[in-house]
Amino acid sequence: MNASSGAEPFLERLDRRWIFLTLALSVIAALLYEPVFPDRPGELVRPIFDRLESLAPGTPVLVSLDYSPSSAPELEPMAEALTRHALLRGLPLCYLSLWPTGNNMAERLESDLIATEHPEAVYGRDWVTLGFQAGGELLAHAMIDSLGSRFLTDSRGTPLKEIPALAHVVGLGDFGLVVSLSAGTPGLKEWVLYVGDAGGIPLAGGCTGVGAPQFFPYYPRQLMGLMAALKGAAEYEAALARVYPGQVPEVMRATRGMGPQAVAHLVIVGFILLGNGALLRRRSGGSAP
Amino acid sequence: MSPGLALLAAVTAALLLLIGRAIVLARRGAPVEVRPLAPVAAVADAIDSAVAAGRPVFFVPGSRDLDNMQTVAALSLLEQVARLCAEKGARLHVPVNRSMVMQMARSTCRAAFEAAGRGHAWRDDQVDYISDDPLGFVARVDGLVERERPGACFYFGFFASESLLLAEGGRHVGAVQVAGTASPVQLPFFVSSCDETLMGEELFAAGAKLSGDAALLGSLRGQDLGKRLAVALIVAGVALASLAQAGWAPAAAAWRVVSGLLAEV
Amino acid sequence: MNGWSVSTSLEVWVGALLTLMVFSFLWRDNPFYKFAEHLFVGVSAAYWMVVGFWTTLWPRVVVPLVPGAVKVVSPEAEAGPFDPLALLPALLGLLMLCRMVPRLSGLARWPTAFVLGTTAGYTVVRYVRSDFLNQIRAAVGEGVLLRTPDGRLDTAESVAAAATLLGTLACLHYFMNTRREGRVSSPFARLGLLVLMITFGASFGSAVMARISLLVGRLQELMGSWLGLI
Amino acid sequence: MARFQPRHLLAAVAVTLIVAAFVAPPGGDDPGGPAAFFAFCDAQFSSWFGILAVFAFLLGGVSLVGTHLRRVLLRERDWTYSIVTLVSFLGVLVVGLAKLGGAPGLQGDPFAPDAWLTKVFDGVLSPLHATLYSLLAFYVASASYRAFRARSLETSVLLGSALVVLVGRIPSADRLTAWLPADMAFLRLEALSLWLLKVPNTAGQRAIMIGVALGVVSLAVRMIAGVERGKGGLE
Repeated sequence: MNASSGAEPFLERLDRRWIFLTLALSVIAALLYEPVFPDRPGELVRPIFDRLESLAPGTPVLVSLDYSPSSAPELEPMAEALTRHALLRGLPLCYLSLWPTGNNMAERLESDLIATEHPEAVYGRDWVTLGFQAGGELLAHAMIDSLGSRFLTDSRGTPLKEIPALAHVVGLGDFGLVVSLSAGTPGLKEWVLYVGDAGGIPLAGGCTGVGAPQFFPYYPRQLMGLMAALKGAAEYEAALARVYPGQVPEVMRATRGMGPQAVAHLVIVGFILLGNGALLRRRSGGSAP
Repeated sequence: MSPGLALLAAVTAALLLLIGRAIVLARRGAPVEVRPLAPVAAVADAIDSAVAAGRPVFFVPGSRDLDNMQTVAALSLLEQVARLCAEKGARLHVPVNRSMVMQMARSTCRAAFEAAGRGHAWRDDQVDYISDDPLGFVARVDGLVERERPGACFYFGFFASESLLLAEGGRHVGAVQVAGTASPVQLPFFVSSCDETLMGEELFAAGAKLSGDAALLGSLRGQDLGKRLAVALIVAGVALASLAQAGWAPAAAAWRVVSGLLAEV
Repeated sequence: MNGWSVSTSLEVWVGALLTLMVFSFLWRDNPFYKFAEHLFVGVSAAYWMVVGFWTTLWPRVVVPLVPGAVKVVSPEAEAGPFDPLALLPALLGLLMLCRMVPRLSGLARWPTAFVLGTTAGYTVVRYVRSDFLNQIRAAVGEGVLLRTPDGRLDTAESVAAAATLLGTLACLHYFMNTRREGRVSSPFARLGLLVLMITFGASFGSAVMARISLLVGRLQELMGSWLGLI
Repeated sequence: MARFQPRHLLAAVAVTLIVAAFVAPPGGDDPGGPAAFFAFCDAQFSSWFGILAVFAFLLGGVSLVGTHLRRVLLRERDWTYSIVTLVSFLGVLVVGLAKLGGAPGLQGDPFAPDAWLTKVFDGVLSPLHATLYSLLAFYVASASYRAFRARSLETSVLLGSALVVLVGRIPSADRLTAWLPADMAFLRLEALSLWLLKVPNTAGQRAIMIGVALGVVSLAVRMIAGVERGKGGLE
């Protein structure tokens, strides 16, 4: 299968440096002028947003922060969007993680977002951090029946019984929704196989762009929703901005990050169409431009 | 031994026997008619065009060590490429990024050149160790490619994001490029930048097809028998699961056992 | 876009200059790139050798064979027991170094054989489990007659499951190495190749975003911490 | 029996590890008797590989220094840059092995925050790593410009699926196909992009992985049986 040789006149033999220059300048311009591309929640993201909208206030939501700083650029905006939505709807948040780095990912959410945007939120009532515990998929599976079996206390040493946010929670089934933001293993795949399938518990996920293709087959039977890469986060932010204008930051992190991405994708798609346009013109007997 | 492990042992044994038996039969003369593979034919043509243009041949055996089977497959291919280079008088350059790969590549190439009667034309430093760092390695190879302007570039073995960095470098100097890797994530980049690409399993079959060795061709038939086994298991499994879904009780019971077993592997 | 406030940190300047040197290769090969390239090779080769020495050779060969050596790194530590087991890998290692002595270079074949043996031995079962059996289990899934939780036939998902199954079988057919005499490549195999082309196009497209974010990160470093433009 | 050759050692080690995966599976309780030998091999051999790789560094280092030293002494092309490699290689080797900058003498962690080696990594290696990676953004653009051409059915399908996914990644691009009537909703950009990544992409990946597993087993059998070529390293 021969994908790319064959002599073709001008536009096809375009010096690749024009492509490099165009891409560099467009991304630089996007970083300087920060264009905002309005987005709309897609088929995979809307179910997660609708689910949180439909939960009765006081129903706790579990967010598993299964990522490290190197994947934070793609996954942290998702955690921030879910946190904002839960706090606005009065749904107690419960952070835990299958990764050791999960603890400081939770701390970043507490200091960078909850403390600044929702100072009224009270630890223990509006959110609780259980933190990291080893065990990966075995830990997740064990929590189906009893959260307390593995987490005797929260990350600050308070016994679970004394935490109002988890007052009605025995096992994972008592959460309105379980979401795993996953950069690898153990992560969303283990949550699907060991919790979603086994426990019949409503499960949603967030993943990096590279990891996304492996999770699409799970939708919608084993995964009720999926935020894939920065675009998934931007779509959730778009839904938040539309339903809660004024109560959330005007331009949130993923939406701002999508500026250069959108510009770069437009440039690449543009050049692909240009190359094929030249090919069609040559094939239809027209002289090369 | 748990049932899941027993199933795994049975399937492993079945595959080892299928392939072993196919090798024995082929060595005893059973004919093996092989489907032609475009990238395999392209290897010899690429070396010819490099020799005609008086330009060197580059061979990169992946970016991982001897603990990766794709690296071992790449070194099998290196023996064939070295043999062709010796016969055609091509200047072979093999940049590597692991010391053990360097050592094995040197002895493999020297053996191939000596077998082709041109042992004197081989110098060990044609295989040069650059750095264990995959990106430091790629930065160096891209520089070498840009300056030595090889006529043919071969990238076989395991590659992470080095695939596109190498393939675009070689494309820029107009080299004929043949690649081969087993990682589904990197194949799109090789397919888009190289003239021919060995996809997944083909990396493990190309060495056999290039050598034409009876035993190796036998192993290809063994691989095909393995695929027929996979197809049979899939079709049977889907049939059983679908019957169970359609509500046929005995199928449902059997499917529960089978899916429970599969889950334990 | 605020004004310029150029960084004064040496580390930021070194990083920015090295970044520009590598980017210059996109224009063409030049002395700046050659410098960055040769620096990269020297520093990275030495760095990984140091990592190998202090994380593998020292704790797993030197200390077990010379227990007192542990005091060199942490004076207050207790000297552990002498562990003869460490002699085996050390011996294989020395045999490998015989490659440098022409007369003894034949001995280096033994450690190479050992390494190839471990690679074959460890890989077979791992691939049969995760890439053969688990992928067959995924291909079977729950069959092709899928039901919604309330028992109705889920046509959309059933069609998707059937199409995925057909695609997998077609691709497997395409990968057949041998064929019976005279049979020209079948249309089913051609379908398999088309499915593979869709696979590569889709995964190429979905990987672009990750590559762009690498460039965005680099430009933010240059325009932000170095030049203070953003 | 013929003299014990290296390829017999290869076969013995490989078969031992394959059997060990079943006789002494990792995580199982500590087996007694013969299984203990297999458990020992399974645990130890992979760590021995790591040790051999470090021994081999000496061979790589000698080759690296030799190549660049020869280039300097013979004034070959770009010999001045080889000085940069030699100086930086030997410099970092000394800084790292002697743990300069950290605790006195050879004490402490070679990768401690204040060690010079860490400064070398943060100051030189990580910007070079990040920049090499970022070249991929440019090469993805030039590769897609040249390769995604409707020349044959195969490349047209490659082009089509790449374009659908790429355009699908542009925010609110689904407005382009929102006009499609409801019963043709599956042709809408977002649905098509999801379908491509869910059905054919999954089918292709599964077939590739099953095939690779068979290729790996086949290569292992050829190595164990001693018929595999490329074992020049064992001649």
